[in-house]
Amino acid sequence: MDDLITQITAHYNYWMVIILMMIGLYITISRGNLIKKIVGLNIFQTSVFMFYISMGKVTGGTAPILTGNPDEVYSNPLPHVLILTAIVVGIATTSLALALAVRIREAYGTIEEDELLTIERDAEAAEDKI
Amino acid sequence: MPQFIAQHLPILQVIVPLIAAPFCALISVRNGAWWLAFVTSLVTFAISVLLFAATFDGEIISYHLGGWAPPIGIEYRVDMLNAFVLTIVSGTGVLTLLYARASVAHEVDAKQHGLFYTAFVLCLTGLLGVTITGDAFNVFVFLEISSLATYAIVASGAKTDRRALTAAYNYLIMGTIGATFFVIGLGLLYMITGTLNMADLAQRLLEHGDSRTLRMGYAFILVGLGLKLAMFPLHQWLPNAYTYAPSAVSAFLSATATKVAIYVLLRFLFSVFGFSIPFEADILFLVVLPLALAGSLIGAYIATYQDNLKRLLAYSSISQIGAMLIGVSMLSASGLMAAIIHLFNHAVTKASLYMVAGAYAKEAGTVSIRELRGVGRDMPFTTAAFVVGGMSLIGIPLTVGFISKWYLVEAALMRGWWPVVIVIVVSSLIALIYVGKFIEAAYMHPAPQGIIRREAPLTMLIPMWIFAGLSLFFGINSSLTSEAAARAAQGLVAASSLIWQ
Amino acid sequence: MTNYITRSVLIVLGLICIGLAAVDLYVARHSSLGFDSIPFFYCVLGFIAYAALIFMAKALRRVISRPENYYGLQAIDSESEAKHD
Amino acid sequence: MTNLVMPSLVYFAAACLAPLIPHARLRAVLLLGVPVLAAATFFSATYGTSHILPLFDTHLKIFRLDALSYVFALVFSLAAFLSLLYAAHIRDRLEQVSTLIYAGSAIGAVFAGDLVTLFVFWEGTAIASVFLIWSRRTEGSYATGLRYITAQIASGLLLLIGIVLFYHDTGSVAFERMTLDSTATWCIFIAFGIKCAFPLLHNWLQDSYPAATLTGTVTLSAFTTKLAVYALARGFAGTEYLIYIGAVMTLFPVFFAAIENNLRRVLSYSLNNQLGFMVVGVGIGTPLALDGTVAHAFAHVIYKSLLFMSVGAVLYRTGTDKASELGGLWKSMPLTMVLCIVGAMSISAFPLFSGFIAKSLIVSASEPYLWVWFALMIASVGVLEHAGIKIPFSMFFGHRSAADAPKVEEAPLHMIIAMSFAAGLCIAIGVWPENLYAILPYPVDYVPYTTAHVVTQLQLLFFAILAFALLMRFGLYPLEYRSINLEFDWLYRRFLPRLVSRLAMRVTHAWRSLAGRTTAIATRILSYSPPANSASTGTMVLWIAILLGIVLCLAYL
Repeated sequence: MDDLITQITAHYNYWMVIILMMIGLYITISRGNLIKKIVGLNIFQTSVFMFYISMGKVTGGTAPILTGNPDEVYSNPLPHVLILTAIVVGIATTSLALALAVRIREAYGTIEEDELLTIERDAEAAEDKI
Repeated sequence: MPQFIAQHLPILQVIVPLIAAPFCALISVRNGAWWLAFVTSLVTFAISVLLFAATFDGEIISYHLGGWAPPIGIEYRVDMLNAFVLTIVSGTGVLTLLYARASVAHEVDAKQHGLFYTAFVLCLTGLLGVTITGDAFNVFVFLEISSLATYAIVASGAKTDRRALTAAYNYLIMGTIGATFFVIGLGLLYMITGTLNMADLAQRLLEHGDSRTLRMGYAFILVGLGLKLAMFPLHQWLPNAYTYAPSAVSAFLSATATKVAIYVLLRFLFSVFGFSIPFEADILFLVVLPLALAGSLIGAYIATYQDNLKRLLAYSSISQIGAMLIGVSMLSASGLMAAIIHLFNHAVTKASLYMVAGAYAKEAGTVSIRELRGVGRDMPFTTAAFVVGGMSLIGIPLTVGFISKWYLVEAALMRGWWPVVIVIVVSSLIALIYVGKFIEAAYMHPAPQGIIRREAPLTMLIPMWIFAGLSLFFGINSSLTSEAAARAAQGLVAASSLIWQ
Repeated sequence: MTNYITRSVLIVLGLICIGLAAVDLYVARHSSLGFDSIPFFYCVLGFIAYAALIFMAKALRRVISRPENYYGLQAIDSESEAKHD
Repeated sequence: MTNLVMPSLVYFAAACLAPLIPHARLRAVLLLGVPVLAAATFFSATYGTSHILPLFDTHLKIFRLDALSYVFALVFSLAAFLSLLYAAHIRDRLEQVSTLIYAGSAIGAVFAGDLVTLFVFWEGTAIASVFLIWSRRTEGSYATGLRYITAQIASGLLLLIGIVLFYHDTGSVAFERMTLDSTATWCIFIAFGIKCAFPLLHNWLQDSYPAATLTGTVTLSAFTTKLAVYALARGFAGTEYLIYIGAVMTLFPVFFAAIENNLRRVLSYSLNNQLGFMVVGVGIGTPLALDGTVAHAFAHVIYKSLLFMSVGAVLYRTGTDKASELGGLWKSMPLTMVLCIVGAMSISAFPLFSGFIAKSLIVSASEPYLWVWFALMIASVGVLEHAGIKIPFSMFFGHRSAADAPKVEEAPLHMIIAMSFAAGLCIAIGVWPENLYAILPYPVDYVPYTTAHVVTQLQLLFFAILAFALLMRFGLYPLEYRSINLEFDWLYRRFLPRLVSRLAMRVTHAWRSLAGRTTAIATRILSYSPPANSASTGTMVLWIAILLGIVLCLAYL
């Protein structure tokens, strides 16, 4: 039992990441509103950012700035830097997705996926009948 | 050629289109954006041809970004395989841009042309970057550059059909999840190796041996890339995206985007993971092979039901991607060679076919097969190009499709996989049905009343027929492509730690 | 008139056959088969084979004959002849 | 030899250019030049192989001219010329183009030095020829054309599979003599067999040839099956199975032909029977037998065209090709009658006609196989019955007197010319056989005109005619009435579809009574169309999650 608890607590950051990731994916799957889907996607991506950042953390390490002390323990800066790039990508994705949502709203008058699907399937059925 | 340029070819391959892209949006001269994009693509094509020539004899070019040596700095690494893919991507870029001028003018609003070509060139940049880089995280960044640009250019088809918007949205959600999976996989690999340089990764993974983290990383990367390359059943974003995107975009993407994703998959499977641990090959055999077989049959089967020509071609693409994955999952030098040569052959064929569809969209105003009845008489050259491409999809001799099918069947026979051979043959037969369906409509039926259709303009016909001609030329004389594919396959084989029969 | 022609054709034919049968006696055959040198072998063969063939075909027709529209629109048999221009 | 233009290319170029000529009559006249021009490219060329292309690890030999391919290409050129001349009144560009592509492909296939090239032209003949059927433009011809092309594509597919396997086994795609010792060669053999209308694989022939346009049938009769004979002669000469297959092929069609009402179908059965002679010749495989096969194919293409042309001419004038509707036309179409009888006498192998000097070679070669020789003898009588007597008799005399027959004009001039040309060739070959013998693949020292041979042949034929006359006289000869005859194709045209639909009904019925509640689901499954329409994002993401789960589980195992 103790083992299990240690297992869970020692890797609590990964559990957080997994929970966040599942929440994000679940929202993307279950919500019909396009904006909510984008939010879900954001949560999903955030979990990955957390994953990278916590991965680079070294217990007791400080920020990776040269202090002159040779015994100083640093956190690994590379994952942090990488995730900066990923965040930029994430922002770009979100903004593009939001822009698309706006355009969809303009073109269809709705951003509810079930309504969009009804409209599109009607259009397909009409094409099939011509 | 000045020594300086020769030394920096690998970075120029990416940097030239990257710098040119924003200027496309800024130029206000009429057609200026197109000209700039076209010239840029010409330059990138020239560079990739030079790289292809430099690596053809087996040399590997390693370029250190900013002078930082790998594994610390980012490395651009060009060998036979990615020089081959680079040439496909940039060559397709040149021809689709040539084609795009007339086609895009018809399908996209004039005031959006600047942004459209910006996104197009960015997409080209991303695809070239993915292919050329030797750094795993760099792959992700370029993958996202190309994907984001792709979503935008797919959505620009909204002028013809608003469904382009929802298609782009779906593509975005799916693509982002795929890319994020890929990043998760990279993170897991980084956790156990502490490096992101591919060559270094491979080395350290080999030393590291088996672990759960590695297995998870493998699974995430496989699924993430499977999504990007539209592996069945992760293909659902593809049909709508290719159907409603502007035709030039469909032609470009079908020839490049999924192909580059397959290249990345090959690179990771063979060069990075290298099959040093049995589970890697097992998963390929247990998951990818059945899915590839199912994809090649179901994709073709669904295609036979389509009335929209572009959607028909999209499902046919899913079927052909299945064929490539069959070649990959054979895990033999000959299977790999079949996959690589099919990658090229399918790019050429599909590009010409989408160009045909685009010509119909422009001149006949429809891509519905039913409404295109009798089009063979009104647009003889365009429809003839379709016949050539269609024959190649079926795999009739003297077309590149036959060469691919031949190597694929040969590779399957070498492994003694009879059921696979049957699946390949059956999916070709189904291709016969859907290609035949269109050809019958185009030639055997009279045109609907009161419709005027003229032959497509030369700027569309020329690139279309260059692709169609290539699919005939390399179908008759396949020595160059098969040699390149064989060498690329040998390179991958040598990099992996599988014991080859 | 017709009867006359028919009869004369039959007579001529009969004469030819008698002539050919007569020649048979004077022609030496040396084929590798051997048994065909039996007198009138080919005459008998031709006559019997023909008659047998006709009777067997007639019997066959009893079994397999069907109306022209048997296969419906899937066949050309019941179509009125298309115009040939 | 080195810089030879490929004859098939001449046809293809003409097929591309011909539709551009606006004036129909001019077009028809110019088309006549195509076979002549194409034949001129190889007529006096020296034997050899050229147009070699690299493919995979081997080479394609696109053009191989030797004694065997020379004869077949020559007779195909002749047939193409005759068909185009006979079809000079046709305005339909589609039919003209497909005739050219068809003939060009057949000639290309004959010159193919490797199996891949052979396959390309093989499929070319299949695809081009179906348009000759569809050109009739009726519902029935459309359905028939589909059945025809299915058989042809099946043949092509088997050939392709065979080639791939053959390459896999031997590393070569050269088209040389093969032995039936592997799946590969069996596939190729059956592919040839379908085109050659082997027994039980033959139905496409009798089904489709009467369905083509009247000019199309003439063209069809010349190429496809003779190409198959050529391929067998090249690839499988001396294969013993072929002797027995051929013997069956000569025999069974004669019974069906005797009671068939549609005269073009009678000729199709006759074609099948004649192919049997050639297949026997290939199977025996001695130089004499092979020479016989080639000579017979050569003579056959001409007289069978002539017969189809004469039936076509009658069809053109009267609008029907059914024996029950015809008769007594000798007065209104005397020239056609004479020419038809020349064809009939040729196919029945009367001395001084081409059939005699060709068939004799095969019959003599078959003497070591007693029963086969006997079968060929009976089949010869059968040929006389359906092609020699029934065809001219039912059209020009038959149950109707000249007075009752509809008053129609003589066949058009170009048809008469085409038929006369063919008839002239039949007689010329029959009278001067040495010219044909000179171009056969092996040296011939065979003398067809010996007293014994002429006499026995005449005895056989005249006593058969006597039997006919007596049967006629006593009213025992079967009169034709409007009907069709069931054939082996009943199995797949009637029995199997019915069986399947019955089974499907049974299954559905059982299913429904078994579980009333699942009926709704069953109907939904049955009416399921592939999910081609837009899927929701949620579904797509769910698939990713599922697949990831599977891969993760597998990775952990």
